[in-house]
Amino acid sequence: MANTSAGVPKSLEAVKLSCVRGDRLVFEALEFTLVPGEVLQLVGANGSGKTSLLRLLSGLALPYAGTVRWDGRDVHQQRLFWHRNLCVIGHLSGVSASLTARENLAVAVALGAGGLHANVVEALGVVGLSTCIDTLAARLSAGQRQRIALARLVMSKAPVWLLDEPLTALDLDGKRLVESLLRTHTSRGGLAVLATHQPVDSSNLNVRNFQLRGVGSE
Amino acid sequence: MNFMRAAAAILQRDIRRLLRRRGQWTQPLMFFVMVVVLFPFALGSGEITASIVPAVVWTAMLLATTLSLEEIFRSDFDDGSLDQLALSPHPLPLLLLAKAIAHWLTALLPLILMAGALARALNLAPTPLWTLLVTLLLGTPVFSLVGTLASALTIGLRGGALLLALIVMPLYIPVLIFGAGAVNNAALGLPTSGEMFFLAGLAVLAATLAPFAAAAGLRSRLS
Amino acid sequence: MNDFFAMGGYAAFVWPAYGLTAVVLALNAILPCRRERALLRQLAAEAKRQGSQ
Amino acid sequence: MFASWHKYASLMHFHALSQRVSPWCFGLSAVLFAAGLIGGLGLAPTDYQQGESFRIIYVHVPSAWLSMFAYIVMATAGALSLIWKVKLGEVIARACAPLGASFTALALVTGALWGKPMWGTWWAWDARLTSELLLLFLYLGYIALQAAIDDRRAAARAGAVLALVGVVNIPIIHYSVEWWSTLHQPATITKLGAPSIATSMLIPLLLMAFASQVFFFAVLLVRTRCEILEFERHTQWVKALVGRSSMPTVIA
Repeated sequence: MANTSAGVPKSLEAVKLSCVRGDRLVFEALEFTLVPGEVLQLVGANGSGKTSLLRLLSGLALPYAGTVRWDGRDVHQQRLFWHRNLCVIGHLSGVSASLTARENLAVAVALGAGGLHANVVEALGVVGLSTCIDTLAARLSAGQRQRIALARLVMSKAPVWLLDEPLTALDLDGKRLVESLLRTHTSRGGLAVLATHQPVDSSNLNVRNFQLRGVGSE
Repeated sequence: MNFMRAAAAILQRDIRRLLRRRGQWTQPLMFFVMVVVLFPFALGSGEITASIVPAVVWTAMLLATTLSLEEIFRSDFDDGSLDQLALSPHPLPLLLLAKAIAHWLTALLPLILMAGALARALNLAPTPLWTLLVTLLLGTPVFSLVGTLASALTIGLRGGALLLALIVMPLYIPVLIFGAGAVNNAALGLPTSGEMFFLAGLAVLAATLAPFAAAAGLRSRLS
Repeated sequence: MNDFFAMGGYAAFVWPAYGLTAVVLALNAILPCRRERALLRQLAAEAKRQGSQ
Repeated sequence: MFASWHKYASLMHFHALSQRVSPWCFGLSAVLFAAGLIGGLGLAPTDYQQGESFRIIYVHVPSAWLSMFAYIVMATAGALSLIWKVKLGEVIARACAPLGASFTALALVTGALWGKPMWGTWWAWDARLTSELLLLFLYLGYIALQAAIDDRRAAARAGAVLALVGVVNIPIIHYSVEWWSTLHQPATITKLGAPSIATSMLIPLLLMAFASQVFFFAVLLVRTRCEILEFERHTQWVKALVGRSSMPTVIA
């Protein structure tokens, strides 16, 4: 699914990326290349720039210097096309509290980020929320709201996943759910960048750790 | 055509979300009524109050709008759905136009109806009353569109409400001038077509330019 | 000479206007230059502190 | 030609260029101001209608012109930074705002000082002064937005959007205030901007206008240097520049 016609797999590259937040240099000349089937796990202390890097990769933020390339082309030159190939789980779950799980996912499908196919009920079943499809998200627990966000991964056909702390507020089988989703995603030739504090169990999962040192952090 | 579906989904979501939170869309309404009702107390029940009703109603409308602007992106920013909005492959200006329409329907339309009722209660003559309603219908879309832009620029900033008011004030003044001016002229029996055309022109200008500016503003705030 | 300062009776308006203009021009000239010097000193101190670690 | 222009768009080169040019601008504006003042206060004849109070024109008109000019520079720099991603645009736009705001305030006060002897009140809702007041609010909105956002780059881009929206609104504000003020009181003074003033009065006005313009560029260059240092504090060339300029202290 992610291979180009010429058989050369589409890869995600960060080329000499540097990021400045406020007056602080978060990281400098950061390089990596990710080929399909790989999961890049960002490891680093708080404030070492994991979320900033994910925002740069998603194209929401402009890098201070350097470029993010998908399939060899800068994502900012092809931003709408890039967003079609991208599914992002952000720091916040992106679930509005005064809508039900079904309505939240219906909006996500309509927005079309990450090429979601429309089977909402089935996706909610996979993440174990089939009993509370029509309850307001405000009445659900933080873990259940996070599972609504994970349902977007189930429905997504996008080759690239950017996951910022997907395991927050999740119980043990929630963690296993994320790992199984990553396994099916990478087996289909997808690739993912993951920022997490609890390391993902990497049995039969091609995980590569990427150390983020805070630059100049005393 | 699915970008229309995306816009429709945003419009439906915002309206549904606002209707479920009773307090939210009644706040500007209460504020509007309070401001309009205060003036007669200050002026006494003489003939003067009738002549200043257009100015009071339009000023109260402007202030109530400014109060309601921060809510446009507040909940999206808090729960993270703002990023999902910006990450959509569909054009962001169109989605923000849908948000502006949702704000107009939920926050400003009730105000217009209340303005008509209050103006009638303060015995504004029929012709200026109709002029008031028409100018409000022409002017308030500009409030919503420019308001969405200003709200996008000031997402998540401390002291946002005051900053918002400072940003929108000079942009709202032309609408206030022509809106209140038209009603005052109608009260004097003068023709008001000039002001109406100008208001309509402002509405079209805002409808075409504001969404693109709001999208650029939103992207600059998200990075 | 002093009728020059009387400004035909409008001294109370002309001279404050010119005075205020002089003040605004002076401030606009001095403040940025001073800020630049302060900035250079601050950056130098920062560079020295990072350099000496 | 384009390649060399582009060289100066890079902040480092612009910083060096600005350091060379700004002293000359200050010098030139000082000379022009002196000439303008001598002409305006000394040589220009008394106005038959307004007497000596017309001499305020030599400070009011240049600052009113600069208040508008500064906003246009800000909006164009903003457009450059938003549309063509020119970093220099962000820096110049931020440097421009306080300068423009100070000239707008100056134009308002000198306008009131000029209005008092003629209209008898400090503040008559004259169309020009009212537009100037709203222009001041546009500046204050821009500056408040810059102050509220911590990240300098995001602040510059958000400000660029606001400046572009503002510049679209300036003609709208101007015409609506024009319509509004002529509605309430007939056009009181048309002579203010009338080109028909005597040449002996006009020359000092041109001198003062040109002096203010050069002064504006000089201050803009200095302020832009400050913004460049703030924006690029993490780059090697700033560290090198800072290291060089403070060398004596390090050795001492």
